[in-house]
Amino acid sequence: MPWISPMVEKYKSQYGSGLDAQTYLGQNYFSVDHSLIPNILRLLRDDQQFDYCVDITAVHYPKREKQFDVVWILYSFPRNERVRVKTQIADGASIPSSVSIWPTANWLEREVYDMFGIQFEGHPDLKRILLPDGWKGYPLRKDYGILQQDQEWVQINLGIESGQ
Amino acid sequence: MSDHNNDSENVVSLSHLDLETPEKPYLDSNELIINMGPQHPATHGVLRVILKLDGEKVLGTECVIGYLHRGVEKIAENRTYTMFNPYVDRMDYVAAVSNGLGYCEAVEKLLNVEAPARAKYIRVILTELNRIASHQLWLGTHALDIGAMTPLFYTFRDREEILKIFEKYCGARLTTHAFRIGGCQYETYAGFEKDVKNFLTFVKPKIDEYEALLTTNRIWLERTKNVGVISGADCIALGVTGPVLRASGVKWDLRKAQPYAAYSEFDFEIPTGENGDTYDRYMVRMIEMRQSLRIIEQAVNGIPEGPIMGKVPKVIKPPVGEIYHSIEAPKGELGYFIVSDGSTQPYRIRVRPPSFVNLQALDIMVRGMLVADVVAVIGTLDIVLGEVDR
Amino acid sequence: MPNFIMSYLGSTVTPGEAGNQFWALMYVLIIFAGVSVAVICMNWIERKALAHFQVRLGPMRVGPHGLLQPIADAIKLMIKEDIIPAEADQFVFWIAPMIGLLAAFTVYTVIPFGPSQAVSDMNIGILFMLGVSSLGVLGIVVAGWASNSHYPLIGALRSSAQMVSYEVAMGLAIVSAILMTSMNADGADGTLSMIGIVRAQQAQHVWFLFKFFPLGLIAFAIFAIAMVAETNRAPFDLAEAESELTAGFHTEYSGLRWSLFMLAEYAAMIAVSSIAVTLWLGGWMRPFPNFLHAPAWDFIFSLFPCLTFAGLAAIAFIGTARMPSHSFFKVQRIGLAVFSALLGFIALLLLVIAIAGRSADMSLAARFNEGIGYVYWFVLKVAVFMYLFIWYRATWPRYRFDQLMKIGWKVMLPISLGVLMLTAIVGVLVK
Amino acid sequence: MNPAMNSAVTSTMNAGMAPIATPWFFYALAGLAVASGVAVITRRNAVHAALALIVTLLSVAGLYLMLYAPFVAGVQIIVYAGGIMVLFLFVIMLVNIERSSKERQFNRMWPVGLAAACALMALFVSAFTKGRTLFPDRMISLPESSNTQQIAGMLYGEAGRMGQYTFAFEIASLLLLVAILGAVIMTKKKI
Repeated sequence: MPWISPMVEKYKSQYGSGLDAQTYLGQNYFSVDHSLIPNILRLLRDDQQFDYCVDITAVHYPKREKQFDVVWILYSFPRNERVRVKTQIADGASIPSSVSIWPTANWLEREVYDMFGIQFEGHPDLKRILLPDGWKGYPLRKDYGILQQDQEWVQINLGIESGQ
Repeated sequence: MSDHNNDSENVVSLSHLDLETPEKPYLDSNELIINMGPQHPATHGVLRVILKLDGEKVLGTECVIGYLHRGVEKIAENRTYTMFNPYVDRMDYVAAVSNGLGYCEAVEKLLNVEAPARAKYIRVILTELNRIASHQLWLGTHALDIGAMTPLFYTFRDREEILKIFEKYCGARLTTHAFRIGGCQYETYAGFEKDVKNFLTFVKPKIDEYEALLTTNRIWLERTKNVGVISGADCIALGVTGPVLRASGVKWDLRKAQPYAAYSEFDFEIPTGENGDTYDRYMVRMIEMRQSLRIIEQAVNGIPEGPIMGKVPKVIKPPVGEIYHSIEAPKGELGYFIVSDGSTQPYRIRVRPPSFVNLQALDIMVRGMLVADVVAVIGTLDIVLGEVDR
Repeated sequence: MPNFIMSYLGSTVTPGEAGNQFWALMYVLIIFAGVSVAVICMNWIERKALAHFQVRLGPMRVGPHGLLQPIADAIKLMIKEDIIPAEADQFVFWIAPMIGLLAAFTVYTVIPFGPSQAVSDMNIGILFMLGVSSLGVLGIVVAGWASNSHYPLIGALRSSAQMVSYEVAMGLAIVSAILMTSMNADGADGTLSMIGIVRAQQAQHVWFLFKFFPLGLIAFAIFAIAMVAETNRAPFDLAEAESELTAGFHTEYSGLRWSLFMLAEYAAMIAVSSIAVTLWLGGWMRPFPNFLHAPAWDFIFSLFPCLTFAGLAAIAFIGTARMPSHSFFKVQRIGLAVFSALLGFIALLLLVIAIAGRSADMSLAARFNEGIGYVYWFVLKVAVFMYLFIWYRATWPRYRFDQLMKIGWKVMLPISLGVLMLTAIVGVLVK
Repeated sequence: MNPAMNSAVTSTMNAGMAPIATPWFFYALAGLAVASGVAVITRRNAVHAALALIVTLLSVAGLYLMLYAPFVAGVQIIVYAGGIMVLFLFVIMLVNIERSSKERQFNRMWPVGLAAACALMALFVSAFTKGRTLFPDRMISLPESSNTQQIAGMLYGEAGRMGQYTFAFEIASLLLLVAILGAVIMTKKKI
């Protein structure tokens, strides 16, 4: 259902179409156009005191033309309140990194890149964090099979025929 | 990992935290790149830290993780909600019960279902017992890393009692899988309250024993005071939570800030430290252990009668939507972001691991410290690699 | 030949000094065997005591209560393959443990177990001891270098820096003890010889620990701390800080070569604590020698060795009784019973000597009783120090390297200098 | 070290002093010193050279013992073998030798070195041939008090009056202090 609050009114007036606020089971979240990303986050951190970026993650919807949902989960210590910011980007598109806003985003964005292949511009050193560097393919995409492995990497590095 | 260049110069740069770089020494000492490799006694699991050293001083670190990556989130997309429950225990295998609690409560929130009062009380008792066990394991290994061998044996002897209670209750000692979505699986066995009460009286003097051995130990103070200092602001900026955050002076605990599972009915304090060094984190965790005892005492005395399982359909098909729910795990804020598409299998489960985010702060805390302190700081961060790599 | 052997028993001078080569060699062999046995017992005691500190039992499987465990370890180490790293420096790799052992054992030529029970009494006893123990550092440095890899090199550098800096503090503490030897009533000159030092304590009717009350104690404390650091033990065991540098300088060693390092370490521990006993705790003197001087007291004190062995026999006997009577334990029960019988027999023998040797005449039994008394008290005091070493290891965490050096140079050195000056001033005032 | 000298030594030995100075002890120690001295120069590996130097120093300490100067022997072991040689090894280990050994021979001063060696050789030969005249056959007077007292007397003076060398001794210690301070300042680094 739509989420009505003074903060939302202010941002709606400011950004109009590019932003809409929902609430589900008592948890409020913004769905934002990916062009607004860096400054909406900065605004939330500076004006609304959402100083703690709990988590950054992504969800893959292969059927939609803008396949990825990138989600920021924020929390404000002074106001003891949580909010989520969601944006949709197409496969292969890149999104400005929020490391300059919250340093914790460094590893969180690296993991999203590692798992989904979403590029983050302006990230200090965007490379894989969990998987080995030479690994090809992004596991958490829906089209990446549960048993699938990067055969070539396995053969070169581990010297065995296949991981299975 | 073959082409991972060893002398990776791009050390994690957190420039905005304006760290003064050490001014150029007179003699240009040769910088040493040392691998505190995956097989190292003090890295609490399979973690590789690449240290850039100038003599003994640490100039910068870079953590190489992923050795224990099992792709839990990918597996989640191919399991039903109930089938995924045991996987959750394998992430932070030291505090498995709180993982289970977090997951079950998240799904209950998705289903808009409330666990019955008795189930909530049982959950609080087991989670707090698990917190004490996790802190005991932390104390043992942390003291061993700094050189004191004896606490390890004391803590493991006392932890054994907790594991016995878990075994009697749900058959498993470590990865307990004691909770189900909607409540608890098993009714408490006959002597449960008596066992827990005996445990409370048994462990209270034991914690004083640890304190007697370490708190006023001259060398312990020397090795932990002003080591791995991190300020409250840096903690918040880096998303560090749990005892590390509280030791830096930020009085924030999810059990009080956003109470869940009957925590609102117990009174307990949240310990905080002043200058966020290893000694404060040690004190915060010791006080937390005592507070957990208080909670368990209140919970055991006030446990209500009644059903232990809420009205949950046989086959769990939550409505379309997404929720984020987090609890206070022993290491910090453990969050579950579940996206459901209405089918019996979750569309996406994202686990927010406290150890993974806390480990990111290692680089700041260790800069300018000596090699011996890197070991102490990894110990005090209390990271479990199962949770870091998922 | 017999008088050649008997000649020594009467003499009151150490064989080395009396030019009696045969007995000097005998003493060298006795001390070498004695120290090796002491090292083996020390190994067992350390593991059991450490275990009981830590709420566990320690080795119980090999022999009754793990008594044969050290022997099993020794055999294992001998059988184990002796790996030499690839481009390691063969010769230097081989000689490093030898230097360590040489340094640890040559100190014993100077240590006085009794007025005439020492290999030889050099008139620069203490100086010789300091010199040789500084050679021990070389063994470690060279071992670190020969292993040709990162961690042993850093470990060797660290431990040698530590030993060099604590040697200074140790030396100064010793100087203040020697200063006290020259302050005896009859104005005799001070002496460096170890037996001379104990004689000085005897003459001054006081252990140097209690002389000029706070000063002796402070010097002793400085030495006690420096000796722990000198042997890389307990709170100062930077070299083998497992959590950082795997195992320090002897990482690459294995099998017998590694056990030589362990032997050298324990021997150095015993040597250093026996020096502390000689200098501050009145070497072989029994407690209250002048205060309780009546012959009755002498007799009671001479009974102590027999009482200790009787006590040990009793413990072993109770151990046998309490051992479960299951057939598995049959061999262990017999083993423990034999062991307790052996201890009982020694206790009996000591009792007989004590009674026979009561008369003050120079009969063989009396001299024997006296000799046993000296050695017993000396070894008892050293044992107390050994227990302290284990106690430290159980309770203290490890110092960081820079803290260790800070204490060595900024705390120990000034205090020992201060104590030296104060002793000198008080000595001049008192005389 | 002709036999006459040796008999003089043994005959005037008083009860307290055991006869250490048997001739073959001297030859063994001297031979060891010379052999390890040569080894120091010839070994390619720096650590081997350092170990050989230590053996030389220890054998010289043994010679001091034979001359009834135990104090000097003790100090020799402590200062040289125990202290300085450890620092030598430190330097060898810290400066990685492979780099320095590869560098080309950078000075071409070998003729000067050869000349100095020949001069030294001439000196030794003359000393050896003249032998007796240079060193009159004095009876070694055995020191009545122990060697340490003698040194103390000379350095610090006995019974109140100044020893001959007290002033020089203090100056030397000042010199060392200056050297230490210089070293510290040169390597001053923000630790």
